[in-house]
Amino acid sequence: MLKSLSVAAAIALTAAAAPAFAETRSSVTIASPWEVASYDPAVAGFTIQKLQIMENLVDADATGALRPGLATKWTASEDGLTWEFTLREGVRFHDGSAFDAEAAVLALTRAWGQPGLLKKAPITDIAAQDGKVVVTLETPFTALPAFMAHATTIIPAPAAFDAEGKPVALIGTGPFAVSAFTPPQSISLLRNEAYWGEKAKLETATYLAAGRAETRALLAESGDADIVFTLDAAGYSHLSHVDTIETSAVPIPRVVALKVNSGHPFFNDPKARQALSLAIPRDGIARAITRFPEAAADQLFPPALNRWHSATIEPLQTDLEAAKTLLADLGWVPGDDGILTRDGERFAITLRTFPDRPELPLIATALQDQWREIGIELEVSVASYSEIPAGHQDGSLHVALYARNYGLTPDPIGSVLQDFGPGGGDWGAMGWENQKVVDALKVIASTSDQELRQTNIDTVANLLQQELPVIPVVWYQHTVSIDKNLEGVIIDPLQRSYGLSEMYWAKD
Amino acid sequence: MSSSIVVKALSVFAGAERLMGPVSFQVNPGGTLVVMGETGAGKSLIAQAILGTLPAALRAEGEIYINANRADQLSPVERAKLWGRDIATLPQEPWRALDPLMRSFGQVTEAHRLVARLSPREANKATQKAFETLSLTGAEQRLPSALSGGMAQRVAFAAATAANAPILLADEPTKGLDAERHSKVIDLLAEVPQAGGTLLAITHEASVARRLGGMMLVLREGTLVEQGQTTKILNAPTDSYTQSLLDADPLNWPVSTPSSLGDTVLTVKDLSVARGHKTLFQGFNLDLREGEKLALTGPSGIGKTTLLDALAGLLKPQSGTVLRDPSLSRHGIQKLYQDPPAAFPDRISLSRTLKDVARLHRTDWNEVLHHLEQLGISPALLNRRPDEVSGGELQRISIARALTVKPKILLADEPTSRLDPITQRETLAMLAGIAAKNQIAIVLVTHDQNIAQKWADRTISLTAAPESTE
Amino acid sequence: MAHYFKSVLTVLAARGLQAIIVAVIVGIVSFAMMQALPGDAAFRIAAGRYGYDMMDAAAAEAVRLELGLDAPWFVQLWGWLGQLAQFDLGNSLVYGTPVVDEIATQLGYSLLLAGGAIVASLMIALPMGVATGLNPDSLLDRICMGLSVFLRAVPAFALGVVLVLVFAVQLKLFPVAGFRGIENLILPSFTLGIGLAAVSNRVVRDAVVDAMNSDWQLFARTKGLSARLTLARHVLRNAALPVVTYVGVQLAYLIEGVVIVETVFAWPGIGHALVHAIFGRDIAMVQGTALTLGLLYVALNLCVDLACRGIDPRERAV
Amino acid sequence: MQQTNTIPSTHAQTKQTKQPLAKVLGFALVAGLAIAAIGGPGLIGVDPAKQSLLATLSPPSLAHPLGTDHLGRDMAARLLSGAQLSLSLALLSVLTAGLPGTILGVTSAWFGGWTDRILGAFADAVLAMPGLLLVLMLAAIAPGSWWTLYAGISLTLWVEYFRYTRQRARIVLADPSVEASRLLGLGPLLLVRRHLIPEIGPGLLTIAAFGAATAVTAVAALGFVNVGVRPPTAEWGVMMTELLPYWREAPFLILQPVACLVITVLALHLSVGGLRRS
Repeated sequence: MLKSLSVAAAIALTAAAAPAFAETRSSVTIASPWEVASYDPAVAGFTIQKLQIMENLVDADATGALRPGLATKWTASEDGLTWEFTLREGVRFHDGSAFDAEAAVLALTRAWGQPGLLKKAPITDIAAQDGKVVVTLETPFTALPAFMAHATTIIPAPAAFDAEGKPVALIGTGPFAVSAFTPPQSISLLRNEAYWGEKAKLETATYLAAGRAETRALLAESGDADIVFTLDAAGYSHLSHVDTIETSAVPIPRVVALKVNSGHPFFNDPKARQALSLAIPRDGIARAITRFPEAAADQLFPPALNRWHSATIEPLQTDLEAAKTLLADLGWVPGDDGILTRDGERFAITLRTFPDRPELPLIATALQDQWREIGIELEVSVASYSEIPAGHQDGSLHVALYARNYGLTPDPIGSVLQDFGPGGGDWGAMGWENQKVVDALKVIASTSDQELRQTNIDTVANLLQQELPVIPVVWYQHTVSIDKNLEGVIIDPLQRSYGLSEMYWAKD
Repeated sequence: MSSSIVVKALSVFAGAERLMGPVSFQVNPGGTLVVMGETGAGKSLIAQAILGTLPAALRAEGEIYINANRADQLSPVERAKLWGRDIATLPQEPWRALDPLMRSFGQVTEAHRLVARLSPREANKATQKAFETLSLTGAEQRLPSALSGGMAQRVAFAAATAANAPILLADEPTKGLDAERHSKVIDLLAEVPQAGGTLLAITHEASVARRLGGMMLVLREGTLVEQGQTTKILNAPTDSYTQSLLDADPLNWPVSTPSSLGDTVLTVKDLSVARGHKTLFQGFNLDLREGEKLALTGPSGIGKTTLLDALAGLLKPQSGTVLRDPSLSRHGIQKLYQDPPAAFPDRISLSRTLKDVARLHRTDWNEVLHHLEQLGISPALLNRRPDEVSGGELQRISIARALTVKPKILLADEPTSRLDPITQRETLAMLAGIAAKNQIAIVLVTHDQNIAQKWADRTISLTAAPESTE
Repeated sequence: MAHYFKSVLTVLAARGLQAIIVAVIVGIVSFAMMQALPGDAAFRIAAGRYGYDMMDAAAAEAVRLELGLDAPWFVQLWGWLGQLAQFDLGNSLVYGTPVVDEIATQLGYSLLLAGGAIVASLMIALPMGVATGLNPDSLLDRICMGLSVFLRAVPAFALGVVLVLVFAVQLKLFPVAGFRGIENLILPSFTLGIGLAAVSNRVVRDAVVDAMNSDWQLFARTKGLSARLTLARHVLRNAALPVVTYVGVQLAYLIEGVVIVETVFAWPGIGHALVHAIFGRDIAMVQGTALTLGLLYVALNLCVDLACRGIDPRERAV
Repeated sequence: MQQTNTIPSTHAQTKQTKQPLAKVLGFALVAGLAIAAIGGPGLIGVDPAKQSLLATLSPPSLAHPLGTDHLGRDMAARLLSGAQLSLSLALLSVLTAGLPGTILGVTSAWFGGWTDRILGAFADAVLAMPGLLLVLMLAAIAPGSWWTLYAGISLTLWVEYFRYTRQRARIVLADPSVEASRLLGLGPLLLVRRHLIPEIGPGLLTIAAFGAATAVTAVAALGFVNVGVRPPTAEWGVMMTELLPYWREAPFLILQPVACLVITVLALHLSVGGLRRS
């Protein structure tokens, strides 16, 4: 009690001192929905990476092409089982300690031990050798450098861990160091004057997590926040009419998708899944709910994934009559209340979704209304998203609506492999396995022959379009509002960085 | 020398209905005016009209001069400036007139400081002096809840007169006080004209008027019936109403005829009663017989009400026994209360209440109506709620209600202290009649020795338990 | 004076006893309810930790292993109680950090907000309640009554965004959200305060009406005090008593309202943390937060008791 | 005071002329709400779940007298459907909170002593228990179930009834009129009916009116933290949460469920005794 009171008093004191430097215009405030409550890269890595506090061995540009990060180059052995990462020299952590192979190995080994991406790679060992980081694999895995660019493989300083190896501080090598951290709402950043690369133009930055879209829109409109990420559709529409700010929407490799339990007797025929797909009002959803009409997802992979998105693929359509016909072919007959029945069973299913992305329950409601038209009774259960992997594991899931990010790593193969590889995945196919897809994915994961890779990618994309183990609904846009005087803002479609270090204020 | 108060053709209206007046009078410095009349006669309206504290729904007409200044045409704010400085007001119920959260010294000293505009030191000194003269020493730091009624009246007196206002209005200043304190307050009031001040006292008690002297107005239902010198009116009233008011003074009551007594219905042996941890009295013995009229008297705070509760079996005695006669049914003892409206469920019609009781005890409704008729209550009244009939009527209805359960004993706790003298007399007479007719024993608690002497067959005076102080 | 201290001690003892009862009940109830929740705790905790992009069944299994969630419930409860007896609230299951650390920072902010809300509600309710109490049944009174009903029916989040729009976006008087300084406290405090004042202004009004209808008020006037002095010296003090008591009752609702307002204004408070902890099935955090909130309520009520005792010198039983 | 005795007629008159007007208005509103709740969307024959994604957030028109929401659903139909759910479940929560609260309050005041102390301490402990915790957990135990949601809300609301009843009943039961009735042989049932109910009833109804508002805004608040939303149910509180994102584009939409709630509270309030608190 006493302690917290003194905390309150301390806040009151700092409060009086704080606003002075907010006016000097060498600072920005960023608002975004994601709260940070942990020092752990496995948990908070995304924000730490985006704020450029910590860096990866491997970096990526906006197109997803890999480029040197803390490692200057990386090579795979002939058999593809050993990778060597040569580290940048003279890099120091924010606390002044040197960045070296030992530090990198410590960080990566921990990341490998945590649930997360690295665990999905066939790694057998991570070691420091002659100042290099050497990763040994069980099977060839071409996406390893891309994995090394992932948010969970950022490199904290050894001092960021306590004696038990638990992360307890935010110390990295990036262009910004943390000056204050108030979980879960805010992180204050200070320019890293000893940064190895080009130093940031701004002196300070503040990150504010504002969970509600309404709050973020108001922050943008009032100018309290200079850049606001992830606006809701209504807020985005409104802000595009505000003079002092610019709004921008960048297509990102995230897609709202419908996971269907293909093992369920209702859905084990691809025709059933096609019928569901035909009854999705993609256009209406894209216009009315997400409000980017061009983002109706007529195939799974969004245009932002330029290698995986196909211009030639047969686009998915909306056609209720066709859907009804398909279902009738499968033996479904409309009952008295208009709901289909087959062998005495009603076509009544439950859709699981979650409220963390506010558009998901809305889309689910739209599906509910539309599917009633073709005779499917849909119960919408809005709960924790963990219900989806849980339902996948115990087989109780019918359909699930969620947002899947295929841009977690610059190369989406890791995610695609998880989703459509052998046995399907928690956030991918369920009760569905296609040997051709499995084989093609195996090739994509292990070959470095770009042409062969592309052929197999096309095969996968086409098969997914026909079989629809996961039915795409809409693609996402990364929506941002930016103060008109703020220059140098680069919106990263892969959402790896807020681009803080490049920003500066226009002189007026 | 001008008069302190001059009132010309004062009337008080509620809409178009005249509630009081017209009255005209004047009082000079050193003079006293007593306004007498029964409850509801509009006595208080005169005081309120002079002060300017009439409820918003009421309107005064006529002229009022205070120290030769026309007061009724002043703005409310200007008028309020007269309060405390030109007119002091002694409240009806001093206990309720004192701020319950402020110590008595503070309530007086703030008047010295903020009304008389003394410096804090002078105010303290003046307050100290007032406490000494009023023999309130020791009560300075007490809260109103810790003051006795008489002390509260004196504290209120000290506060009201702090700014030495030459005029004192006292509205029923003796209400609820026992005989001893009663006379002390009257002494205090009588000093005002002696010191050159002006006193306007409102009372329904002829004895109070007699002691204060001066001039007098008698009001009946808002109309002036008599005006003149107090002693003259009291000695030779010209109006029959004044006469009946005087007759209603218990002092002038005829002594009642002794009752014919039946069997013993209640035996009390060596009873002592406590409130909290404080023993109120002890060694109380009583042998109550059918048809007996017993009066219990004693100073306030002695525990008369508590004793009744013990007799009624509502309270466990500290020691001793209360033995009911076996013939007494469970509901054989009934009570009458001091404040009749408080004794009825107030949101229910009277007939509902009476019918509940009649149904419970299988009493024929006609019998109830018969009792009511005897008590002079029209059955039409029963459709009203308790707050829609007068206190006298309600007390009679409560007698009828008690009779419905055919009690053998009626415990009456100051049943007429809130009633005006004429009603009091009637009500007690009816009670006596009923006791005689139905062979009911009545225990009447009263603080008025006269009532006890004139009305009861015998009187028991309670005295405090020896160890208790205060 | 001595019996004043005695009565303070009585209050302290009573509230102290209440604190112990509350601690035990809150701990057991929150534990029992967490146990009763459907679904697999490991999945929920993993979800809370890793977010929907990174959470999967494998992560859930890792969490299960790490936290020993397979232990029978009585072992877990016993462990928690044992730790509690040593004033150790354990570590957050989701974040791994000590619960005490999490709560310590957030509680400070929540207390600030709660305090600000009470001040704001009094700033609104007192003038409004006194004005209507002095003019009961007037037009003003009726308007305020209608306004109270309206403000009672508007959800806090809607009120919050409207306040932000007017005072932060249009008038630029206060910041929209965040917690940089005292200026950040104003809007969230008023958002909460208006909701509280919607009811408490009527309590103030009724208390003032009662006080104004009292005999002692009239006597204070007729003994010569001006209306203003009577109000200041007698009426307000007497009217304060039911109001302060009511503030005590409101505290319980306040603690809940805090959650919404914290979310709208991106304020790092304990209510927000509680909601997240429940969603993330973070039993240690839920218990710790619930315990803190419960004890906070007791502590604040203790303040109310003492305030009442300060206002009212009469000796009263608790 | 003395003057109230002298002018009973005037006093009663001023009150009685004002009271019925407010009461009539109150009863009329209550009746209207009851019709809306019983008839539901059937009154206007429009399906409250029918969407039109190409006509969202439209202003009032002939086809949609109150406009359409963010999914192009008819607002009038949704408000009527919401009236059904909100009012019946507000009633439920008022009953489930009010009955035990009142009964325990009377018990506490009636018996006094240890019963009173234990119940008082229990109520205090419940108040100290964050109500939000109870509600959220109950909502989590049976996700999507309205009944648990409202049961949870009433679990936190009963204390208010308890406190009020206990305090008032204590005063009423100490009244000489109760003692008189007891001496006259009235049993507990009659005492409650003749003394307690008439005395504390109006106050309880006022609490209930505000309690109904609390229940609905609590549902809104829970929706705000993403609890208890199961589309396409129309409920006023849920509608408030759902329409919040569109508050700039279509402020008239979010105001509609708020207005419905205001009318409900005012209606109950007016019908139990005008604008006066008992």
